[in-house]
Amino acid sequence: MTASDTALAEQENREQVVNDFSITIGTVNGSGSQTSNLTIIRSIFKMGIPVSGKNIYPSNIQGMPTWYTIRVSKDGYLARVPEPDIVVAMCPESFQEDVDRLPPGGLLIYDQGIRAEVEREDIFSYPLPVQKLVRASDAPRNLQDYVANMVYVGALVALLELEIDKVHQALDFHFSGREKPVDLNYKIIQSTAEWCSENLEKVDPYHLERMEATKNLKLVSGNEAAAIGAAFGGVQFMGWYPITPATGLADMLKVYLPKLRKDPETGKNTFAVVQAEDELAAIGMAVGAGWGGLRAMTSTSGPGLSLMTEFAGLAYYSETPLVIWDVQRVGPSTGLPTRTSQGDVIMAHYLGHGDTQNILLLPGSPYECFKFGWRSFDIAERLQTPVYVLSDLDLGVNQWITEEFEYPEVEMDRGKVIWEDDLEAFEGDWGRYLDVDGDGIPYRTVPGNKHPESAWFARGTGHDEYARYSEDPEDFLKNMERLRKKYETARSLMPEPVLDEMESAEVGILAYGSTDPAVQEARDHLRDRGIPTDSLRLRAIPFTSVVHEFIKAHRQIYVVEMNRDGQVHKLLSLEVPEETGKMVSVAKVDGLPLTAEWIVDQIESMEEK
Amino acid sequence: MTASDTALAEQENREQVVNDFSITIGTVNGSGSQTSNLTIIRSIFKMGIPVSGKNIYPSNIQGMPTWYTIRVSKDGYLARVPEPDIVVAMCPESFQEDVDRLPPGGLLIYDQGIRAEVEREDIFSYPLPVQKLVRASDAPRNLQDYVANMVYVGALVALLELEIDKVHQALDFHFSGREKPVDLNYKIIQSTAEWCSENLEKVDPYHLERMEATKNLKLVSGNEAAAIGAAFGGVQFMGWYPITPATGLADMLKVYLPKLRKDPETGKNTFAVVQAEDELAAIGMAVGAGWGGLRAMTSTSGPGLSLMTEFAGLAYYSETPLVIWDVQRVGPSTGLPTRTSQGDVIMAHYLGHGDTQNILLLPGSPYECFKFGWRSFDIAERLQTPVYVLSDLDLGVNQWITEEFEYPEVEMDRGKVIWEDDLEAFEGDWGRYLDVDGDGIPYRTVPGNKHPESAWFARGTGHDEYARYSEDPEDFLKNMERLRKKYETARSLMPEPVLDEMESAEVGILAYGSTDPAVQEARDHLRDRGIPTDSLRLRAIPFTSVVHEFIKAHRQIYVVEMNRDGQVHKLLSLEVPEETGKMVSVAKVDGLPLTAEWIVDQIESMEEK
Amino acid sequence: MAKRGGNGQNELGLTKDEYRGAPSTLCKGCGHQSIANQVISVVYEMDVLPEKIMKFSGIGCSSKSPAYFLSRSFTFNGLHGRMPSLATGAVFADHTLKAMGFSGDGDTASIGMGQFKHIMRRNVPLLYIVENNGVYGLTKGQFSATADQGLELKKQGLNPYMPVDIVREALASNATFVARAFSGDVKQLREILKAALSHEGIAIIDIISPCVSFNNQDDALHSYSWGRDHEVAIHDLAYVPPREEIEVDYDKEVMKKVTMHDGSKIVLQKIGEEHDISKRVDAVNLLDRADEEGILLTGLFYIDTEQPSLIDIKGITEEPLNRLTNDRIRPSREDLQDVNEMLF
Amino acid sequence: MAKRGGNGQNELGLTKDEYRGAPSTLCKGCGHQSIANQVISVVYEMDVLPEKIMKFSGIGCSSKSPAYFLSRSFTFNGLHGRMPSLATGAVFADHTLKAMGFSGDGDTASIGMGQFKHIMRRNVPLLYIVENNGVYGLTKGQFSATADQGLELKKQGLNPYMPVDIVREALASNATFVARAFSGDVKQLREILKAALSHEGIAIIDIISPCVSFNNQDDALHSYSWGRDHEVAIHDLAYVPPREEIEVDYDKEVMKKVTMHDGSKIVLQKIGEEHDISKRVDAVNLLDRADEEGILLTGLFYIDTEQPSLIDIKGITEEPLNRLTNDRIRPSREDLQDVNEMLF
Ligand SMILES: Cc1ncc(C[n+]2csc(CCOP(=O)(O)OP(=O)(O)O)c2C)c(N)n1
Ligand SMILES: Cc1ncc(C[n+]2csc(CCOP(=O)(O)OP(=O)(O)O)c2C)c(N)n1
Ligand code: SF4
Ligand code: SF4
Ligand SMILES: [Mg+2]
Ligand SMILES: [Mg+2]
Repeated sequence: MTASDTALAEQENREQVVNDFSITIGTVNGSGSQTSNLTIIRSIFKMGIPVSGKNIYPSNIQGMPTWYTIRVSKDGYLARVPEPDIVVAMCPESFQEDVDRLPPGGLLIYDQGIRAEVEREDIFSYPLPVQKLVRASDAPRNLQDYVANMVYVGALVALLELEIDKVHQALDFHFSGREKPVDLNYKIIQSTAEWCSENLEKVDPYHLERMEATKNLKLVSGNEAAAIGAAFGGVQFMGWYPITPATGLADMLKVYLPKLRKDPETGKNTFAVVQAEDELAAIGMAVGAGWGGLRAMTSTSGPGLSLMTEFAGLAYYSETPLVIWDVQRVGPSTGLPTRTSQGDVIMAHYLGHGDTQNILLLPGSPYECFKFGWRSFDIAERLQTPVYVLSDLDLGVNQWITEEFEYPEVEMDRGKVIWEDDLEAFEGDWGRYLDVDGDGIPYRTVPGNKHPESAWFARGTGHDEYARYSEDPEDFLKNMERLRKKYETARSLMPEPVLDEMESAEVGILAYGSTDPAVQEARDHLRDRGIPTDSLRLRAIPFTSVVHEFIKAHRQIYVVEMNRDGQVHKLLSLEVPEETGKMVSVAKVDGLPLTAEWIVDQIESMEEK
Repeated sequence: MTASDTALAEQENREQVVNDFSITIGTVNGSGSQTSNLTIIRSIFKMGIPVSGKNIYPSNIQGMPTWYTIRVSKDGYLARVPEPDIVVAMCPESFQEDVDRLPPGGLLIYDQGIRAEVEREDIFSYPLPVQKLVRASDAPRNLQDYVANMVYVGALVALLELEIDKVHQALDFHFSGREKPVDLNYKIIQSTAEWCSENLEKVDPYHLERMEATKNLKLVSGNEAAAIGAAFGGVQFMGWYPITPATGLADMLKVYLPKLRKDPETGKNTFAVVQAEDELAAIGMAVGAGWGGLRAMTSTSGPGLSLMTEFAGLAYYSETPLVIWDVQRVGPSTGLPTRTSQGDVIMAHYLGHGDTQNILLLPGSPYECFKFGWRSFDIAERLQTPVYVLSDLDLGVNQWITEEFEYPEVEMDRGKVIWEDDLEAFEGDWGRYLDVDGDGIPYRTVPGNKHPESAWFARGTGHDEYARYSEDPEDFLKNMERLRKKYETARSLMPEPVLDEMESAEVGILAYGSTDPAVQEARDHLRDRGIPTDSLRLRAIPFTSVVHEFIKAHRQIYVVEMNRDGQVHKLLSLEVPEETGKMVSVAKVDGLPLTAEWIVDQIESMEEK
Repeated sequence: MAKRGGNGQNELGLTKDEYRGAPSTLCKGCGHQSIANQVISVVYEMDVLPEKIMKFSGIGCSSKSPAYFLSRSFTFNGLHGRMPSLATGAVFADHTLKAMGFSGDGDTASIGMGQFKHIMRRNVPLLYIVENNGVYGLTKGQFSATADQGLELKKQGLNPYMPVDIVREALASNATFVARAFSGDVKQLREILKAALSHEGIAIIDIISPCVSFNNQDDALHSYSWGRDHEVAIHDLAYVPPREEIEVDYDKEVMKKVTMHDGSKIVLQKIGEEHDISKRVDAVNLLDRADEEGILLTGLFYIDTEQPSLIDIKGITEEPLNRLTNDRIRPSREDLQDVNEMLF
Repeated sequence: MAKRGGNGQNELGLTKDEYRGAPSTLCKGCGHQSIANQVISVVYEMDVLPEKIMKFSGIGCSSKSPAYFLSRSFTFNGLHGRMPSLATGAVFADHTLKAMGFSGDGDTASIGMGQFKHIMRRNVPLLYIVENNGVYGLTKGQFSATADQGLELKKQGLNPYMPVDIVREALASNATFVARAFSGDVKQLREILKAALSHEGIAIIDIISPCVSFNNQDDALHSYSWGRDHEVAIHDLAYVPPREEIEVDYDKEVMKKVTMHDGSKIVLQKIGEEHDISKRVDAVNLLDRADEEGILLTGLFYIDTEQPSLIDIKGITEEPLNRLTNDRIRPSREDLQDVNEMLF
């Protein structure tokens, strides 16, 4: 009655598949399925099993197909896989497509309200009487559509042995302990699980089993981690404008800052978050605040970054510190606004007309989103320049496993800001753009300084070392050379890349950001196929000497990234021109996170040549 | 009485210097000196002598020092030279500085109202009683300040033998034949010349002498040439916003279009020029017009280009033809708004977030401004993409010698635009983004097409070949690959570089744009010093195979450009990575046009190594 | 009007279906959907060939909606807040087409404020619809610049800022056609749309269009129920197409007539007080009183049929510019010779 | 006021020279210069320490001018049209400072329209001066958005567009202090500047400020002579500093008093008709009549001292944010422990 007999026969002797499969859940967006999906991934996580979840959603509010893919991996491989082992088909529109995705022997759980029976006989399939189960529950009328999604959670409890107390824990977290919604949802999960146990015969090989692999770990999105990081980085001003997928960062700041950053004495805010009218204003405000001596930031995505170009140039040239988070989505133009990419690297690096060179930080995990969340301010204020943190939709929006956040190991670095007393020490020869220390970084004062010599005139026009207007060619040259020197100084402040070596590796993989899980998994497969690799995960531009050494030390370097043009490959080619012959671009962007499989295929085929 | 005796003694036996010197005229801006300066350079030009003029002016309307440097060169060397042989000092504020610029033996002409006598004894100097001469003239009171500048024109007539009938011709041109101003100015020039002949004894060696070197040539600015080119290119829509130094291009369009582009039958306009409220709107209008099937353009400079970033990405991705003139000035940020640079190359090439690759044209003379003025439309419409024409302040604003403009040698190419009848031929299978011909360029329809299948939905979001919204990864990949293919197709449409060879040259100089006169002069000097060179003047990006071959064929390539970061050097390194070892960046930007001397020094010192 | 061809065909022989678009992906009940439906009806009823229309939009749910109607009309769904400039350039391509712009309150009053104000100043011939729901629908419900001061939304908290009033802005900017409608009142909306489509210049319609997903609280301005309970029309507005005669019971006492450039007429029947639609300051007065009384005042606030449109100002050829053949846009060899001679 | 320290020193012991800036590079006779001079006088007379002031500007001749006064005040001369956002961020740095913004009509009404409108909506505590000459001075005289319709300039031809009226825009945007002045009428300008400097919120002053190089035709709005001949003040405005008493001859019949947050007062003496400066619609009425009569109406059009400023709205610490020490802006180890525990 339940699973297809043919498939059953074929798979009869197949081993059980424990904690090593991928689930794709197809639902209608805006229907509340996100709560169910999060409940599932969180429950698995609390069972101690490495898990990742990726939301593949349309640029739309309600009524379109949306997919959530969960990967469960006892080995800790958490990259996206191209096709699922299990499909939960709850969306009428994508139903057939979703069913077709399953490989033979795959498992299908579906709403029999959409289709009474499915044709494929090479898969295991369980129909769920969703409507009936919902009606039987005591969910109020107006919430029935919403809780319908809990039915498939219940099915996984019964069929995959998802532990129900973990499910309760997940619901409790999701609803911040509010009993009513927790109970409502829990009940229907429970009743569905019971119905399944009574009515479905488990014939497929897929199981979840408790492990100990997630102890002391957390499940969090990069945007939330970044917001927490910024809060501990002492952010004082945030100017932003809504845009997918960066909005979550501002949303989370608005959650965390009031909790963490009220002045204990007065209860007043030590920060301000302003929703601007657009991105030109968002960055403009941040530039004003950064110039004023505040830890200032803004967050955006591609189209917003484009609009920030002119202000980016002003910040670079007037030497104003601020932090710009670019949670990348797929461009060019509006592109695929709800899909992930690493397509803004070149743009961010050169953002602004004329000769600009910007500092980029490249977090590869929520842990680094947290860390760069605070560290970016230290770097920006030390260097008196905008710092761009390039996250992406996959990292920013999806739930990733992370270690607990560690308290910043160093004192806050406010850079070379001088106040009334410090100015005295200059004995009248302070100049805003004087390179006193030979590192290209001058000393700066900020408004409110009451020393009569503290004020200076900030501008985007040519200036001499005393910030006076100048069109003098020598002044211009000198200033630009100092800026170049400052960029060299920056190298010493950049987070070093993360290296990983394998025995007798001749080739290196150089990657960055959210592709890390896919890259690390690919390396294991490659090793198994006789191609051991070392890896370098880049975390900043400008590059440090470690990058040079890594490239020099290998026969071949594969630069893996999620864009069309191999953007970091290009920047590396410019950085290490003598080694371009050995650097190969492995680049692709189609909106989906890279898979290990694709990376393996690319590198293997090139190694075979 | 007039020239310093010491200098005289030292120089007594010196040869006469004929048609080979440089004059710097220091005046107060907004005082009308521009008319005098233009009169001088035009008169020299009409004497048949190769001449160039460069205006070094402040970002200001009235009252600040401004310089005009005129180079006279019988050999046709028209680049800027670092220091003048002759100084005309009419500006109180810069007087001393200007006098100090002269080398020993130099010639000074100055307003004795500023300083009665000058101290330097190693130069020839002639004081002019400017005020007296003006008062003596019959210029009306309110124009006396203005015509005061004509005094130094008169002095050059007397002292350098500037021919007075040519002066008259120049005035006549300047005032479009209006007798009154011509007479007024001419008279004071004449009376000054007479006064000089009577009161000054010519002791210096500098002379002008009639030549035949400018026959059939014209004197014109790049902006004016570009406007004429656009008019002959059939420009139909121009959206712009004032900005130095691009404003002149729009100004000239407003002069030429009403003359050239009224419909002969109806007297109505076949074009529209709209001054937008800012650059976002200027390019937005041009994108709308280009999409609508018009030959559309906009012009701007650095800060405006920054603001155009988002629309640039939309144009690239929606495949909308338009032409964007960037008359470059010195950035980053507001920078030196009245000084020249080639600093926007990288930015323009990658303009837009996500993976973009833009087409750049690089005119090196007013003749090419004219030519690319029309040709850019053919390229943009053929490729259905924005085309960036990168001029600069020196080329755009200053007067350059040019050959007469030649009528476009080819029919206008409107690209793959299809109308009602053409659509029939597609038999229902026309798709806006279908690559029918395998060149990456699809067919397009434009509004007004009355075929019921002609309409399509233009957008910046992901789309399939039929312009339908799509988030499908395959559609996205395919579309982006087609765009890449289109970029490859572009190579065959680019203007080829201009090559020049010298015997037994081992090294090549690769340059572009307005640096050409300096480069060519430098090559002669280098040859004289034993370093013969070949040269390639780049005229477009993407690069063509000629560029590859040129690089391959030489031991060393010097890439000369006017920016800090060696921007074309970078793009070349990415294009020809296997040859980066031999490519050396010779780059500098300080606001002044490069000099041959500087190029020689750079290359010579590197060749010596 | 319409149904004259039989089988539900209009005078052009087109059925209403031929005015539809792709299936909508808006939320069920979204105010924007109702506007889309009315546009379909109006264009169909006015016997306008879909190919004679161009549509433009920015970014947002409202701006997405042009995909869901008139798929036989050329459309450019551009950038957030930049619909006006796109449309300004495009109207020069073929000025014989009708141009319609669709925008949201975020798109127009937040990021797009500058372009919104300037397109009015230029009197670009464009029907400009602001689908106003007080929030950014597509990015999940943040306050837009038209959100009421004091509005409280669950996820957003309280809005502390004064709202932008689209009608006031249009009046301050000398727009030549300024109206407000409510997407819950389709009868009036249709008439206003028709009138606006006949206007030769910029026609601004602020349409209160509830977002059922993020801002539809009964007590708040942008909701259906508030609109239904508080809508007051300034007048009863009827559109009379060019060829039709105004019905016999036209009463000059209570009725006013405006004749449009295309010969159509707008007939306004007094409801409460008289409102002179040719006086901007009267409109401002009305708005102030409406704010005080807490009502949603709808109707045509102001019209000026005298100002030249941008197309007139630029004096371009009768024939669409994009149809001009190469020889008409490239001057002759002789012309170039003349230019060469004119140069120094 | 002032001169109290003797030797031309004010109460702070500073001479007027200490309020000056770099030598001006504006054209001789430029209206902007006169504004610069009045700012110097006003700040000096009000005994404000220059270090307690921040200045902001965009790009243009007007925006350059902050270099020519108050060189002891921190200044940011930013981007064209973007002064408002720069200032909005910066006022959070040290909200105890007075913030002054200087912009031009091109800077504010053309490219800057969006930011201009939105800074008013947020009631950012900023004295925002528009030095309005109807043209782009620095780029040599093109029409700006405030140029009168029909204005004809030699190089530019005729302006066909309706002008943006800064005061109308400010009223439509609910700005909390809205005034117009004329840079040729320095007495009134000074009083208005003082009043605006005492306002806690956005204070918009539209100052007609002739460009002698490009737009100073006798018969045109933005010229000196037109201004001199056509200026009509709504009222006689006097600023009374916090500590001073209003002179005895204060007559309630013809005088109105507004008390500002800092205790200073604005005293308005009726000239012609009564104008209620708390009613926006009255101001619009005045403007309409002024346009009809062809006069340049100056004075304080509207004031609202009740709306909270953005600083109030955001509830930030009394102490300037940029003076907070590291320990006050980085939460504790324990806080991070709590956060870790709160995460799933
Ligand atoms: C430059 C840019 N910034 C931000 C966004 C993200 N975004 C998309 S729609 C939108 C708001 C739309 O609001 P509104 O115009 O009111 O439309 P609605 O969805 O409410 O109909 C925003 C901010 C974007 N697409 N582009
Ligand atoms: C983005 C950008 N576009 C254009 C310019 C060129 N520009 C400089 S000043 C100016 C106009 C200034 O006009 P206004 O604000 O009225 O100032 P005024 O000079 O008249 O005082 C323009 C367009 C610029 N600096 N930046
Ligand atoms: S989110 Fe709001 S505006 Fe968007 S479609 Fe849904 S109801 Fe309409
Ligand atoms: S050009 Fe006009 S605005 Fe600029 S300084 Fe001169 S007079 Fe003033
Ligand atoms: Mg909205
Ligand atoms: Mg101006």
